[in-house]
Amino acid sequence: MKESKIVDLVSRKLVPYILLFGLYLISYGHLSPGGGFQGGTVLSSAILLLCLSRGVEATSRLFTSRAVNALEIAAFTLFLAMAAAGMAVGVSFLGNFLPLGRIGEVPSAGFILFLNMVIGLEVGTGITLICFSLLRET
Amino acid sequence: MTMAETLPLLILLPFTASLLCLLARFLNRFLLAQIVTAVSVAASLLILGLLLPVLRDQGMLTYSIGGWPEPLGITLYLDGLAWTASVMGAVLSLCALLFAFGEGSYRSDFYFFFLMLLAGMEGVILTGDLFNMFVFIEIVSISSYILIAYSLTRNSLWASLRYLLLSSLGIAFFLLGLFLVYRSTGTLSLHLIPGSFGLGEGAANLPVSVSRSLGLAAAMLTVGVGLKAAFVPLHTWLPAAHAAAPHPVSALLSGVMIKISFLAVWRILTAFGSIEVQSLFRFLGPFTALFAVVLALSQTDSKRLLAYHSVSQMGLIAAAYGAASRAGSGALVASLAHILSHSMFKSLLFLSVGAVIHVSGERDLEKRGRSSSPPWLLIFFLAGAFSISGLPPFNGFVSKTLISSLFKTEPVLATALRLTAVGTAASMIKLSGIFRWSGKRSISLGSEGEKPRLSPFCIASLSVLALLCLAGGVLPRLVLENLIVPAVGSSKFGTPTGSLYGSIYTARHLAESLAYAALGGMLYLFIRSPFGSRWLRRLGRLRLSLDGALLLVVAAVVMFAVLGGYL
Amino acid sequence: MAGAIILLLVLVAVAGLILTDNLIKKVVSLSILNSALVILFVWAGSLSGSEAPILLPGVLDIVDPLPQAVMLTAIVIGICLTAVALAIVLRIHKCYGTVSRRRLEELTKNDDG
Amino acid sequence: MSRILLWCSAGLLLAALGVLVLPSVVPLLSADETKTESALVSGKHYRMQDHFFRHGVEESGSINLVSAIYLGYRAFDTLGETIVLVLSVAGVLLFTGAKQ
Repeated sequence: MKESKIVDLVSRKLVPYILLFGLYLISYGHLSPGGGFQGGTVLSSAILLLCLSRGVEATSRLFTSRAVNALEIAAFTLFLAMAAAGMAVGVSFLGNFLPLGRIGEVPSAGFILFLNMVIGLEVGTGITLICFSLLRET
Repeated sequence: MTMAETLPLLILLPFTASLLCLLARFLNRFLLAQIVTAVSVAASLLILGLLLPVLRDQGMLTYSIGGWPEPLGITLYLDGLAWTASVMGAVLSLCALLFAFGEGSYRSDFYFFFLMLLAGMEGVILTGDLFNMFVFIEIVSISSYILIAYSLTRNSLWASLRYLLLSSLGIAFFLLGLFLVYRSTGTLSLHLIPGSFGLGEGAANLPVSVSRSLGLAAAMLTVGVGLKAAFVPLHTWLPAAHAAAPHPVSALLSGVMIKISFLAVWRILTAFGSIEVQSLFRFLGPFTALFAVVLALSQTDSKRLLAYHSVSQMGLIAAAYGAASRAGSGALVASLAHILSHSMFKSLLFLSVGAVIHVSGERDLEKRGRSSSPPWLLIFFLAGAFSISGLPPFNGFVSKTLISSLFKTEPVLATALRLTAVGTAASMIKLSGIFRWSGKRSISLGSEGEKPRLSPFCIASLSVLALLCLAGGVLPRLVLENLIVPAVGSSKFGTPTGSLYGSIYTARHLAESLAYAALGGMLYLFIRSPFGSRWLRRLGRLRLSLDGALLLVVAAVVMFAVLGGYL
Repeated sequence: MAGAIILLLVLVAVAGLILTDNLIKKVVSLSILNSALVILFVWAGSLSGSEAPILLPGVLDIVDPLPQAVMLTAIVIGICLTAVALAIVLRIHKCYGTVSRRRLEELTKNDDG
Repeated sequence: MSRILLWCSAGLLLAALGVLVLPSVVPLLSADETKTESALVSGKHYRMQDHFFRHGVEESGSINLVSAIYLGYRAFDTLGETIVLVLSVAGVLLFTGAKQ
C-alpha cells in the first residue's frame, strides 16, 4: 500500500477525535444510545485507520500486539472479577452490587457503567488483534 | 451459601481456569496450564458430587442470574438430566485430559480451548433460556472448530471448515426458530413456553397461527441443535471432523459433545411438548444406525470408521428417545443409559486407537505396516470393542438390551437394529486389524529406532475408562437405579416403573448378543472375500460434496417442519 | 411487506451459502445470513412502538428493547464466527493453494484420514 | 449435470422453506397485531416490554433500556458473548501466527 501524504496527514489528525468519540460512547452508554460494544468497535476503527494509512508495521510498533494482548487478558480478568464480586458480596452472580446513584447523572447506573468500560476495552483490543493478524497475513 | 449458589460456579470455574491458561500462554509457563486445567475439572466433579444429595431430595435446583426472575433474566436449572450429563462430561474430559498429558505434544492454548469447550457444554445443558443456549452452542462450536483444526494439517483444516459452514447454517436456523418462539410467546425462557403445542394444558386456546409457528419453531430448533447431534440427514460433517481431530479431542467430541447436543434437543422437545417431532426419531434413529454402520464397514481409515460408529450409535439413542412417545419413560431410561455407556466405550475406543497410532504411527487398516504396538494395548481396545458390540460383561450389553426390548412390536425397526448390531461386530473385527503383529518382531523394533513410549498418563486414562465400561455392565442396577431413573423422572413422563429394566441378564439376551457377534464374524469373512471387498471399496470412496451437505441441512428443516406436525 | 423482504434476504443468503464455489463468497454469505436474521429480529421488535427505548422525560411509545439487546450479542458472535472462518480459509489457501470448493474436494479425495 | 440438479433442488427447497416461514412472519402486518404477541405466562397476558418500560429505569438505574437489558437483566449473555470474542481472538492468533 503506497501511503500518500494527504491520507497520512488527515488520518493522523482525525484519529484522536475518533478515539474521543469511542470513549464518549462507552462512558455515556447507559444514558444515551451507545455502550460497550459500539464504543469498543469505534476505538478499534481508529487504530485501523492508522493501520490503513501508515501500514500495519508502523502501527504495530505503536500498539505492539503483545501489549494489546495483555490489555485484552486484563479486561477479561476484570470482567470475571466483577461477575464473581457480585456473588462474593452476596447479591448474586453478575448482580449489581453498587449503589444506583441519581438517575440521569453519569455515575448513575452503578454496575452497568463499569461493565460498559470493561466491555469497551475488551471489544476494542479484541477486534484490533483480529484485524492486525489478518492484515499482517495478506 | 445454599447449595443452589454453587450452580454458577459450575460454569464460572472452567472460565476462570481458561483465563489462567490464557495467562500461562502469555507468560509461556506451560506446566501452569496443565495443572490449572486438571484442578478445575476435578473441582467441578467435586461440586457435582456435593450437589447429588441436595438434588436427591429437592428434585431440581434453580439459580436466577443477577437475581432477576424467570421471564426477565436467565435462570440455570440443574435437574437429574443436567446432573448426569455434567458428570459424564467431567469424567470423560478428565480421562481425555490425562491422555493429552500423556501425549505431551500440546501447548497451553490447547488447554485453553479444551476448557472453553467443557464450559460451553456445561452451559448448554444448564441454561433455561433459549438465547443463552444459542450463545453457549456458539462457544461449543467455535472451540470445536479450533480444536479440530489444532494440528494445522491440510485435511484437518478442510474438515474444520466444512464443519464450520454446516454448523453455522444450522445455528442460523436455530436463530430463526428463536425468532418464531419470541414472536408467538413473547418470552425466551424454555420453561415458560407452555407445553401448549402438544400435551400441555394451554393447547386448547391457542390460535392456529401461533401453534403453527410454534411447531415450525420446534422443527428449526431441533435441526439447529440436532446438527451437532449428528443423526442422518445432518451427520455429513462428523466423520471428517472426528478423524482429523487430535485423539483426546475426537474422544471428547464423540463422547460428550454430540450427547449434550442431543440432550439439548431432548430439553427443547420436552418444553415444546411436540410429540410428532419426537416420534419422527422412531424411524430416523434405526435408519441412521443401519446407514452409518454400512458406511463404517467400508472405511479404510481407522478413526473415520470409529467416527461413523458414533453416528450409528447416535441413531440408536435417537431411536430409543423416539420410542418414548409410545413406550413412555421406560424408553427415556434406555436412551439415557445408552448415552452414558456410549460416551464411555466410544472414548475408550478413540483413545486406544489413538494410542496405537501414537506408538506405531499407522492409522490405515489396509496398509501392510510392519510396525507393531504393545500387546497389552489390545486389552483396552477389546474392552471397548466388546461393549460397543453389546457383549455381556460390558455396559454396551445393558443399554443395547434395553433398547432392543423397546422395539419388540415393530418388526421392521427391530431388524434394522439387529443388522446394526451385526455390522458393528464385523467392523470391530475389521478395526482390530490395526493391531497387526509383524512376524519379524526383533527387526521391526531395531530398525525403527526409539519408538515413542506410551506414557503412564495414557495408560491411566485408558484403564479408568475400561473399568467404567466394566462397572456399567457388571452392576447395571447401581447405574440405572440412582443415576438414570431420577434423571428421567424430571422429564414430563414421570418416574418409570421398575419392571422395565428388571431382567437384563436373561439367557435369551445373552444368547442374542452372542449370536450377533457370531454373525458379525461371518459378515467380516464375507467382506474379506473378493466380491465383498470390491463392492465395499466402491462404497468407501463415496464422498458427499459440501454443497450437497448444506442442501441436506435445508432439506432436513423442511422435512422436520412438514412431518413434525406443521400441517 | 418488510417482513417478506427480510425473509427473502435470508433465503438469498442461504442460497449464496449453498451455490457459490469460492470459499470466501461462502463466508460472506454466512455473514449476510447473520445480518439478515438480526434485521428480522429488530424489525419485528420495532412494530410495537415508534421511539427509541431511551427513557428521556417525555418518551412514551417505545420500541421493544429486548430484541435490540439480544441482537447486540448475535452481531458480535457473527463477527467472531466470520473472523475464525476467514482465518481458516486463509490457512487453507496457504496449504492447498486454492479456495475453490470443487478443486479442494478433488485434492482431499486421495490424501484422506 | 449435478450442477443443474443442485441448483434446481436448492431453489425448490428454499421456496418450500419460504412458503413455510412466511405465514408466521406476515400476520405481523395486520393492524391490530402490531404489538408483540402477549406472552402466555401462567395464563395472564404479560409483555416484557411493558415491564421494562415501567420498572426498567429504577431497577437497573440506566435510562438506555437496551444497556439495562444486555448488562443488567441478561448480563449472562454478555459474559458468554465476551468469551466468544476472547475465544475467536485466540483462534485467529493460532491460525495466523503459527509458521507453515
